[in-house]
Amino acid sequence: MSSLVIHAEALSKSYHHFQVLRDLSFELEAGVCYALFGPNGAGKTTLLKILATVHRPSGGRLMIMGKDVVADRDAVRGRLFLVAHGSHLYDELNAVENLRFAMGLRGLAPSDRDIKLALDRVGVGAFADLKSRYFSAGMKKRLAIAKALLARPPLLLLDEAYSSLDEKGIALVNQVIREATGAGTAVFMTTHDRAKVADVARRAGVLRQGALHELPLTALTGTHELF
Amino acid sequence: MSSLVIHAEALSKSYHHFQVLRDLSFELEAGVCYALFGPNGAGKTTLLKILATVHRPSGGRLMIMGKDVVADRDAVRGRLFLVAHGSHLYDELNAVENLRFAMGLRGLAPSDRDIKLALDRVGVGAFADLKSRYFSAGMKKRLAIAKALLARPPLLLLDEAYSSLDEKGIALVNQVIREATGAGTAVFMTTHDRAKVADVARRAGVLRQGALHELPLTALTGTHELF
Amino acid sequence: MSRFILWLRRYQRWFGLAGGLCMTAGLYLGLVKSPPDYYQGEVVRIMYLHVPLAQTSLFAYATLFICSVWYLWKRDPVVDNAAHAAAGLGVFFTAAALVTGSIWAKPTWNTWWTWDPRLVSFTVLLLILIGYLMLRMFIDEPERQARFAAILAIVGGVDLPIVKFSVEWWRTLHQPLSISPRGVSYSTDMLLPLAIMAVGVSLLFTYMLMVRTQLLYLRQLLEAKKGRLLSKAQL
Amino acid sequence: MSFFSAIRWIIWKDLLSELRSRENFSSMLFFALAVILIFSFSFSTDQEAVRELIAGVIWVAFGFTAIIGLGKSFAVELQNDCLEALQINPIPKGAIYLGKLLANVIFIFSVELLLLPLFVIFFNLDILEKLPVLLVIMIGGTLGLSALGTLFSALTVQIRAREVMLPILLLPMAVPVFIGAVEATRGLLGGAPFAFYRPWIDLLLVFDVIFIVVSFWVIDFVLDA
Amino acid sequence: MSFFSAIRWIIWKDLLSELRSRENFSSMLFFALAVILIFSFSFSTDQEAVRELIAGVIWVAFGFTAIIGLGKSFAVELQNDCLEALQINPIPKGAIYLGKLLANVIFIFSVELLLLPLFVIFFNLDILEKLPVLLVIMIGGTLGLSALGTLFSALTVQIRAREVMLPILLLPMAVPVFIGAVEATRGLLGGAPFAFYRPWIDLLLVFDVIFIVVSFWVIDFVLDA
Ligand code: HEM
Ligand SMILES: Nc1ncnc2c1ncn2[C@@H]1O[C@H](COP(=O)(O)OP(=O)(O)OP(=O)(O)O)[C@@H](O)[C@H]1O
Ligand SMILES: Nc1ncnc2c1ncn2[C@@H]1O[C@H](COP(=O)(O)OP(=O)(O)OP(=O)(O)O)[C@@H](O)[C@H]1O
Ligand SMILES: [Mg+2]
Ligand SMILES: [Mg+2]
Repeated sequence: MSSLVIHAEALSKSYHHFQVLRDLSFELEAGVCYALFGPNGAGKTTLLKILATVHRPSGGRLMIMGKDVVADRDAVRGRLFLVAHGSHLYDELNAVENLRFAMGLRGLAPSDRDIKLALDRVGVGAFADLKSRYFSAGMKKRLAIAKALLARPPLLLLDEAYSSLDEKGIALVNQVIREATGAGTAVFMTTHDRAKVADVARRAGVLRQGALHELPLTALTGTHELF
Repeated sequence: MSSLVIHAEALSKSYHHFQVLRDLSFELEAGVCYALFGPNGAGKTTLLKILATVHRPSGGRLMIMGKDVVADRDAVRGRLFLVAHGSHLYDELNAVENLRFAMGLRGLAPSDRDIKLALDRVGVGAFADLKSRYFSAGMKKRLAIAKALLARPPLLLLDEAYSSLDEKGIALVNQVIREATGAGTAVFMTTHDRAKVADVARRAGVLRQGALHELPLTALTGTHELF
Repeated sequence: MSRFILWLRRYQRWFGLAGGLCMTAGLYLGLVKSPPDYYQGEVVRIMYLHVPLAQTSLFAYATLFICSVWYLWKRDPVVDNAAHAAAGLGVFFTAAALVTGSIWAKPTWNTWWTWDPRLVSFTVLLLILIGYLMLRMFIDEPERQARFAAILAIVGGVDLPIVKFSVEWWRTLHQPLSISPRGVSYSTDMLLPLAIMAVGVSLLFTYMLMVRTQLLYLRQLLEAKKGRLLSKAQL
Repeated sequence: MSFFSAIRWIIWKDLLSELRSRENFSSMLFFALAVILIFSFSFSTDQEAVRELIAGVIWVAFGFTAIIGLGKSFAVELQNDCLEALQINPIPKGAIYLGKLLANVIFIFSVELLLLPLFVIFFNLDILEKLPVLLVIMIGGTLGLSALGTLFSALTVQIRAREVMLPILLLPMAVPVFIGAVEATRGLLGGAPFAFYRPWIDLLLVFDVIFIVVSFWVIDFVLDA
Repeated sequence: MSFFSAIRWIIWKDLLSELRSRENFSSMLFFALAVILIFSFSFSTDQEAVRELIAGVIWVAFGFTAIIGLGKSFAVELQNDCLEALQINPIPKGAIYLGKLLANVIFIFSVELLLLPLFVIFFNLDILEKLPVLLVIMIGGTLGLSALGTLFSALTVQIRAREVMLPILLLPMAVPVFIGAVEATRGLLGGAPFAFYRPWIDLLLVFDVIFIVVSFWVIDFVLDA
């Protein structure tokens, strides 16, 4: 019980009465990477944002690290980190400043060396002083991953984890996930690419018609239709 | 010569003194799908936008369908269609209206049936009346592809063609590319996923340090590093 | 269906009936039986509309304020429907009071409009209410719409007394008003119809509030039905 | 042919979006109301002074209305990079300009029509028999503001401080329009003979033509790389 | 501890971004200039009337300056969905509010300071020995506008017609600030004894406190689902 990071019971979500998620229950343990699949418009992003406490569920109960996300938001928020579609970067700040600010608000104060290491790790070390406004799509994604590296949260949420990354970037994300789960972090991610995630996912599921169905891991290496 | 769709000579592009593309020359024939690879920040999007006449090259000469893109912009523009990162959709218009407007400006007037067919084809037929504001990432991409279907341009440009699409969506894009090239359309696309594009690409290249290197097609099915 | 809505449906007719009766009696007494004013003549009869309408506007804002606090506390969508209804009716009654006041002002003050503190604070009330409805118009998600609207109503509720008092000081500090709305003193044969009208218009407001709350509630139900149909049409 | 059909499509799209969201329209209306209110507050000491300045107040309110509407005009094209799509569409940029201009004039002028009764009530104006000339002045002023404003809207929407750069560029350039409109309105409302303020109306119309022609000519450089 | 450090980080970020782009600052400044210019144009007939209304003109200019700055305040959080990141950061939303409020007051007040000499030049004011009280009035008014404005900026940035809904919501609610500030300024500039306009300054300060407290209390509902 204590190692349960996500515990969702009968979650549901409607956007002005358009019901996207219905009575969705599942659990995620520490140190596990969960890959979520589903057709376009299935509600993957929606679910991820509920887990990230961006949206409030319309019904049901969601506990993260034993805390209720509605009653105990700030405690939950300190324990998770979201890499979303939007890169959460300020155009006018450079890479270093963006990292510093994001960490500062989380109450962390990484040293210059930590920041430099993180930037080098994600391959944008050469652009440390460039305003993030001028970053390409993939470079922004890499910067967002650098934030996750510094934040070291117990729960890491990734939306379309591999999108706009080149092959080295994808390998980097997988490496980051492996290290994180090794250190006990739970990773919950959405993706459309089962081949890439097969390396790292320890569990997988597919979201279909608002319901979550667990998949066998063999489905990731197979080629038959997931949905 | 007459079947040359793209003819670029010594193209270069700088963003305030940061040179992204250097003396890039290449040609693309009608009916061929060209897949462009390259590390994040290599300049793929930049090149695509130059081809699409969004940006003007800083130097060099670019002819599309035998017309100079600088001297003869409008003639060139009628002959190409760009599916970019941004979906080019108006939030307040529904799917049908968005298609109608985009085609109207191109001087086309597709019938209700054509529009319905295109929407069904890309799998958002059920959402024909929904404001595009409420579309998910993948649904927006699909709608952009529906526009390309209706426009039937001689040159189709796709940026990160597969991103945010589910597996059926990817198959759909490949099918669309196959049909288009079959009908003589030249397709120029960027992607990070060589496995997916291997089916349809007839040529491939990698952008590295501002220069374009042609790749053998076998590289697409292999696993060694592209860059 | 919400129990509250069922309750509204059962009792609304009595409010409507009582309001109608009071207003018929009040209008008869006020417009026909009561004497014309010594100074103003027949014009004074517009008072029987203006004063109850103005009072009911304030009543409407009070309702809106209470419902908004209640909503933020309990997050019950029906309470939000009531708040929404109160705001819509509030615009109606406030505008009506403003128009009747203006019509009254033309013969008595010889202008449609003047910079009197009461008029200013009342206009601010109208603007806040319109702003409230516009805010709702620009938010699609019902939950966010309700939440933001409630915040606006609460901040406005804190603001209104300040506006009222500040404009009050504003004028009295410099020059006293030559003609004040309070200058009209009531005689008993005016007070009775006025009181009946006041009760009648408040009851009418309550009745309209009940009906409109149900309407908004039902509209939401309908949207939900439509949404459910759409959710079936997944990709 | 395709030139005019492009104009129609732009107008259709802008009007339809607006009907859906009613954003622009109600915003302009309410903003103009607030401006009138602030004015009245700030200048309440002297009722006579306010009546003297009524033409100015009207045109300041109309000016702000126009700026709101104009700012939105191209700002909606930013969503999902629609501007990029417009730029690379094979239609003459002049058609985009004229379509946007007409849509803007329709929006702004209808809001002004709605504001008119408010001025009548707030400031005790008596304009019934002056209405035809007043409408001409209003259309002239609106067209002049929109002609320049549509161009600047297209320009500012592509730079950083867009919401504020529009008024910054527009207001100084639109000074002749404001002067013409205010003076003509002042003459009309003050009961001067037509011949007296006629030159101001002529000035307005001349500026309208000049601004539209110039903007039509330079819009290519604004909307194209 | 982390509460105050969060406030500091927000201010640091807003100030640094602003130093980089100088967008907000120069826009506010130039926009205020344009407002002053329009005023002078629209009301040029009667120099005496203008002098009477100077306190009003000052506060209309300050008010517009504030609205520009406040609108930007949360709008910058829309880039790359930064607002989403702020919302799910484990800091109290009140800290975000206070950080933004202070950053806004710093911006707006510095622009007002720069505008002051312009008023002196344009309208021949003599304010040297009145400066301390004037600054208090200015800070009081700016704080009042920003207290509400920061809240509404956070709110409107999450809805459709954001640029226009901010003034629409803010202006009516800010009526007491405007009244207090205008009356106090009028009294001060008109040479009235301090005791005479003192109540207006008190009103301003009371209003400031009330609205900061109320906003601080409701900001959670605005920035959190
Ligand atoms: C646009 C014009 C006017 C507006 C907006 C207006 C507004 C109001 C308001 C807000 C009230 C307060 C109701 C309450 O406290 O319950 C009121 C009451 C009243 N008004 Fe007016 N009014 C206007 C014009 C007039 C005129 C012209 C007269 C008469 C000369 C008048 C006479 C009264 C009277 C007698 C009351 C009841 C006062 C009391 O019971 O304390 N009003 N009005
Ligand atoms: N704000 C909103 N209002 C109304 N409907 C919405 C809203 N956001 C999303 N939806 C709808 O909810 C459904 C799920 O959207 P979501 O973004 O979660 O899908 P997704 O699984 O992430 O899809 P994709 O693979 O394309 O990213 C879609 O059908 C979409 O139309
Ligand atoms: N407007 C700009 N100003 C300055 N530099 C820019 C600008 N746009 C892009 N760049 C720089 O140009 C380079 C190429 O960017 P581009 O977006 O073309 O890359 P890309 O190959 O598409 O990368 P990705 O795979 O990440 O999408 C990047 O290093 C980026 O920092
Ligand atoms: Mg998604
Ligand atoms: Mg790219």
